Amino acid sequence: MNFDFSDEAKALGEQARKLLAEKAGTGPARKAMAADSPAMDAALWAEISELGWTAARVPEAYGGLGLSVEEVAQLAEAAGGSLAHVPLVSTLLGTEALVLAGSEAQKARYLPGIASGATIATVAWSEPGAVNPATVKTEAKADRLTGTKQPVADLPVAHVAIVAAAGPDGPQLYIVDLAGADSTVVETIDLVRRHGRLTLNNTPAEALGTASDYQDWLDRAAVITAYEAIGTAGAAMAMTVDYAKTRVAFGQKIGRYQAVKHKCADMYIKLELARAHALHGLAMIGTNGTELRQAAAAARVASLDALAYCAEENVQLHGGIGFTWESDCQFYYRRNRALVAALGPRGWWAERLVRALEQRNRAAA
Amino acid sequence: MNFDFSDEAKALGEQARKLLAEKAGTGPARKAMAADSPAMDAALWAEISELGWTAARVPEAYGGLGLSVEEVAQLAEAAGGSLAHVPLVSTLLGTEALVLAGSEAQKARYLPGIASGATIATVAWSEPGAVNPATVKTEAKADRLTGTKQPVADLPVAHVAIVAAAGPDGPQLYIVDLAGADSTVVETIDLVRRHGRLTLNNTPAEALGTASDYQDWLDRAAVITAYEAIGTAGAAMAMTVDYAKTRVAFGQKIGRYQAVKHKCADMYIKLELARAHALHGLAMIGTNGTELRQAAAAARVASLDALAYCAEENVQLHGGIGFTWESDCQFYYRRNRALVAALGPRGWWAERLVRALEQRNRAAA
Amino acid sequence: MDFNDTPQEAEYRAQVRAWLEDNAAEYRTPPAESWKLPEFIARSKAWQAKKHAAGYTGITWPKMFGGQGLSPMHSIIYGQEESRFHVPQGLYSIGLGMCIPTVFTHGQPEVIQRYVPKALLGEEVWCQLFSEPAAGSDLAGIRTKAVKDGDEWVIDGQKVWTSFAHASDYGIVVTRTDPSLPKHKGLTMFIVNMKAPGVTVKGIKQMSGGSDFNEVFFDGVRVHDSHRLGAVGDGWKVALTTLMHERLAVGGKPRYAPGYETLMKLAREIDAPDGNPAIAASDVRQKIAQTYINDQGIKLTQMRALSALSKGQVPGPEQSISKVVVAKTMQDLASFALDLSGGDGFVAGADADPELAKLQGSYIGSAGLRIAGGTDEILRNIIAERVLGLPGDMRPDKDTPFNQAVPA
Amino acid sequence: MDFNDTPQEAEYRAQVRAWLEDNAAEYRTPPAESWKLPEFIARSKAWQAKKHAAGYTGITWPKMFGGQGLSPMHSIIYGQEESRFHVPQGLYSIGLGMCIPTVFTHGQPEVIQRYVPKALLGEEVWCQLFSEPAAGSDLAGIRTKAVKDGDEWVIDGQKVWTSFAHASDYGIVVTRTDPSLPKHKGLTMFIVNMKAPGVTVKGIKQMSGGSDFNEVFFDGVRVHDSHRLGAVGDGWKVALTTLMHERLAVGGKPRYAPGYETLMKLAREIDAPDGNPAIAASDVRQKIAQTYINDQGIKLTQMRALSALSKGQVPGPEQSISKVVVAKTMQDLASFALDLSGGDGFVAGADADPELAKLQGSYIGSAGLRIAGGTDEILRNIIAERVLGLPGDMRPDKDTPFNQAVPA
Repeated sequence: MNFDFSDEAKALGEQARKLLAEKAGTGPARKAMAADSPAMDAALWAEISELGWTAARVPEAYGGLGLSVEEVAQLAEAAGGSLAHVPLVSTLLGTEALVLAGSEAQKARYLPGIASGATIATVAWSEPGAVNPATVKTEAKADRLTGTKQPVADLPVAHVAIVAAAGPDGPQLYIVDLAGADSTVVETIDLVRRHGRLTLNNTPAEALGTASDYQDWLDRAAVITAYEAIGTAGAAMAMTVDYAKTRVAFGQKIGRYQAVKHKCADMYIKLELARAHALHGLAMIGTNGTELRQAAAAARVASLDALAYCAEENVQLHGGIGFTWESDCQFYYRRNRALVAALGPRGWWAERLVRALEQRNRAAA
Repeated sequence: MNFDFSDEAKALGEQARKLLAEKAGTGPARKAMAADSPAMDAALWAEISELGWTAARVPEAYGGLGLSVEEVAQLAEAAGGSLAHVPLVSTLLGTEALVLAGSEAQKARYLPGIASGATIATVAWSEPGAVNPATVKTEAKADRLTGTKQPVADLPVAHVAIVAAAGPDGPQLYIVDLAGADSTVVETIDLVRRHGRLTLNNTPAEALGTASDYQDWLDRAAVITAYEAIGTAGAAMAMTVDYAKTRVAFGQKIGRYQAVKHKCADMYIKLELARAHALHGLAMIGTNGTELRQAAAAARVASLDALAYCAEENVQLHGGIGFTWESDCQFYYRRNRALVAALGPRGWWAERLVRALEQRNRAAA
Repeated sequence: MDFNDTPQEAEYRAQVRAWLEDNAAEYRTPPAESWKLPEFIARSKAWQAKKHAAGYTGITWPKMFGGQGLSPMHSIIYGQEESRFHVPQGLYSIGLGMCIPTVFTHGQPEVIQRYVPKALLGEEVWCQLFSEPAAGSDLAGIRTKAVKDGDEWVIDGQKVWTSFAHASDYGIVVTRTDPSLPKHKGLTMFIVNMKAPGVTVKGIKQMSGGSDFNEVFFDGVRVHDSHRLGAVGDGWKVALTTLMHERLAVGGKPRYAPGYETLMKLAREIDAPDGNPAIAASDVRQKIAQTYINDQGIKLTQMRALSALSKGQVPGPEQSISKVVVAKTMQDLASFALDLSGGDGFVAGADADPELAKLQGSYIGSAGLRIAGGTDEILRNIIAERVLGLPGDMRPDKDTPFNQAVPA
Repeated sequence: MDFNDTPQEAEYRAQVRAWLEDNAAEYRTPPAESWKLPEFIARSKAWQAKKHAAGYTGITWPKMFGGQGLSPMHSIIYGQEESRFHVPQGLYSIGLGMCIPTVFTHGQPEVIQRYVPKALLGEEVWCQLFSEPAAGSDLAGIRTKAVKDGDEWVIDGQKVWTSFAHASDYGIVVTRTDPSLPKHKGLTMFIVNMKAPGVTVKGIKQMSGGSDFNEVFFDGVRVHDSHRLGAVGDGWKVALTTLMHERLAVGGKPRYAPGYETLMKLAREIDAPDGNPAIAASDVRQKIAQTYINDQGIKLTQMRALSALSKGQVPGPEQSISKVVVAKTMQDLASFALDLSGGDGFVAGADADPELAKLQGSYIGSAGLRIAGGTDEILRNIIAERVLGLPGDMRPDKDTPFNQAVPA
């Protein structure tokens, strides 16, 4: 049995965590929070592009490294843990869609730029009033899209958007070139990551795969964003544990109190469950396994649960200081909401999980 | 504002708790658990009848004391807390149905016997496959009932059953005289309280009020059984708290550990919430208030939540000893399931609560 | 059993209501935009003076200190009626609710004479200086020191979480006057002039972006010994009486916080995963039920306490569950509802949907409410220890001289 | 990444499978009715002898003690394959899993020679005598005493929660040999003959009605000093090595406990409050999802540990979450499902519905599983302290002589 990351993926994750510990983290996030700060850390983007992170998943034929989704997961976890102010996860999600469903021509057009870091991608499914990835209302007619997409992560810096719209067989993905697109900044609860509104008004677009590819991409995106959430949740837990080891009240380190220590244990438990399902998702992607749909949905739900708990109890266990603007707790508390919005809520994914289980049970019967 | 029990009700409750602390409790419950023990404590039943507890709610015209449902609540809580091996709550629930919906003739026939303790009543709504009070399938045709009722609390000792069956306007109550009825003992998870199966095969019965009266009775029954559950939950909490004050581990009373003490605090919190809603229910019954339906449903749900938590964590905080047959923890753990079965599950009552809130909101709009 | 006033209560309520109708007419509707600080202070002072003239200040205080000598029920009735208007609120709640009762309980006669009447009239604003960065839940761990110098004391240190420090004229401050004694023993309380040299007030910005509290720095601030409250070394006991007044304040849900109705309304407009309106989904309905049970359960619990007050009894310990239930229920509701609303609930100001915006505010604010005035964890300790009689946590530093205590 | 065996593992698995096909044929289906104790013991002994002859006992033990000297992965593969048959199970798990490794690690050569081979062959059954009524979670609080008398020790006291004590020939017992030392210091471990005069075994009836454990009373039981395991006073250290072997055992969900599929099946047959099948209700579906996430999450976590073993690494601390998740998930699922099923789930044996009957058993059994082998609370302490590095609870009695410690 080999239910673990490859040594190569682990090494890349190690590199990513090390670099981002140095160049990202809550310090830079605080700078990025300022209203007049740039929408991304361009120097860091250049450095990670140089290191080949955006090229990791791009096939060698298109100037990439042709690595597996395991490497993508490691990068997503590192980005999530460091709150890195770069459009890395958005670009990785867009890349995954192109790799999965793109035609030769589409891959040739976009992937080399992504590999080099020159092209920043994002995905846009959310719409006002559309609360989950299945209910997009943006209309597709003759390769032109009409509708409003918001909030779209990293839209202000992206060059290409992978847009979900109602196609002939249900919702599916389209590619929209953002040069000249009607895009505005949208403020959100997350003050670090930038989001935007993309107004599509008979805007030219190109179908990216089929309605079924959209569903398959959602599975992959759920696994990748699960790792992002695990990274963020893990950082919040580490912050709590550090504080519990040093803060003193009533003559004891607060980590000695079971109310504190058992919450830390629960953070760890929730994170390990999320890690188990997310790894299952990776294994299913890697082996074209039949359990991908259920594994991906379970990873999404478990990682959102872990993140919400870690983010909320991190504030709580810091006490008064944790609720101040100066505290770093708020970054995780706010990012929690960003990651819910990024791919649709817990309830929808739990329903998707149960449907997958029912299907499997029917198939087995 | 006078949101509290009357002094008279409190005095009766005090009397009931005192007597039952002496004559009931886990000691007698353990004896009652033995397979060959009588189906009720006849001596205790005679004593409480003598004291007028069964007469409390019966109007004076029928030989009773004409007291309010507040007194019934006090008795139900005392019975629940002491696990008294008598059909008191069953009889009180039957009495409430007769008082609420009975014709002159019906009251005259049954209430004097109930008041004196000679007549034991029970209510029978549950059926195999019918999981909530709205889905009874027992058929009523020309004042004859056909169907199976189980589990019916205290059926082995009861003389009259208030039976829910599908009437012309939906489910409603009927009176079935149990003399000569086809009634057998049914074993349940609760080893103390006896239950039975009542097989109705074209059995003579008399309609007790209307379908609407059945709904009103459910509200009253929910409040009364909420007090029973509060009594049982309170006894489980008291057992935990006592143990936490005396048991020593790692050189400390275990009550010093926050994992233990915060669970005790949560027991208390859940109990207080249940008490607040149950008292609201009593106030609404007493004043014919418009919020009875929501208050009753909230009392039912909150009291079941409190009981489940207190019963389960009482075992847990006792550790190994709590899981032994010799420990008294099992009485509360098992009774928890009896009280769920007694009037239908949490989910159904939560749904009833929300429907009542929606109705009120519509009325207010 | 009923929810009605007694005849005496009804009479008082009618009198209050009539007075408010005549005198608070300008506050019948909320202000078009929220007042800036100077206007808020000016309006607060004017309103307090008006109330004072009509006999609606210090309702429960002894008459000898300028109060009305009435029951807590009278005070609650006044508050209920006043809350139907949008009068300026909060400036005096700490001062008159906690500081001044401490002053007239523990102060010397001249000090009482000097400060109490002006405070009651609203001319001078007070704040309470207890918490410190290293002494939050563990209040007795304070380090701000006061050293005797002739007839005066010299105070150095830092306080935190002080409401209205920037608007206050005076404050009561707990200091450590003898660090060689165990932590609870070496404390002393003083009245301090907030405009005195050496006092610096700095606003604290919260996670929510608001700034409701301050840090206060003391740098060689001098206080005359006549301004001591209670004996030297009795500061912990004095502080406990102050905090007891805090406990009597009913800690319910913030007035405008979303409740089960919010979710009910939202769920009618949003689709569930199965495409039906979310209000039809049983998990949403269960959440509505649980929210009602918690929020309404606390309201009813407060009515139980009011009933005891109304009968002239002391309320039982039921009240202590209030905040711990309300704050977590707020956070859970907000989190659930924002989840349900997808991207819409994530866009700041919720794209002008006022319900969603309120839920966002509640999601952030509830994180603070779970901490302020006693964390969930401290409150559970209090319930377990004071209500259920369980033993306290191990306190290894309890009997150690403060300056020798080493964290275990 | 894959779930496949390595070539070496696959080869071993094939060999085991072939041997089981040939030798365990009679156990292909479960016994018509469960075996009475004497038959269970006879079958256990016969099966163990067969395994031993074929080289499938002591798989991970050093060869010098009669073992096979193979990796933990080999042992797990054997276990996986054996679990496809209904062979008699459990009689030797404590003895060979925990007692004998302690014997060959800490025993004297003659003792090892005398006991280890017979244990491995299954001729003699062993039990472990650690817990006491006053020493459950706090294992070092044991009071059973051993007093030196010439070359022998005399043991008096009581042990509890001893599995298979009634079927055992020998046991390892922790005793207090010096009560004047702090609690962890004055302990010593011995091998004790369970048939010796003064040993009394009494079954403990559990809440479930079953009787899986025993109390064992020692009344002047004599043990020769040669049967001491480790030095006098080293009993705590020796016990820790025994317990370490326990930790390696994979603590997953009991084999036949209901899971999410049970709820799925039940919910298709039961009506929700709205009259539709409960399987359509979102709260039921959320519970199915949560149960899958917890149970399957633990299975996958165990696979992570197996993968580490398979690579010859030591598994990480992930395993420690297993029981705390599994036991509570069982209780929550059973409670939810029984609620859903109304009166049917309350009638004993669930009126012959095997799924409901299983859920009832699970509701009772899970209450025990949350305690046995470390309570939820102790396990959370272990996770927080050993995995996350948080400081331990205050232990006021840690350094006090055992006979002078007064509970705080």
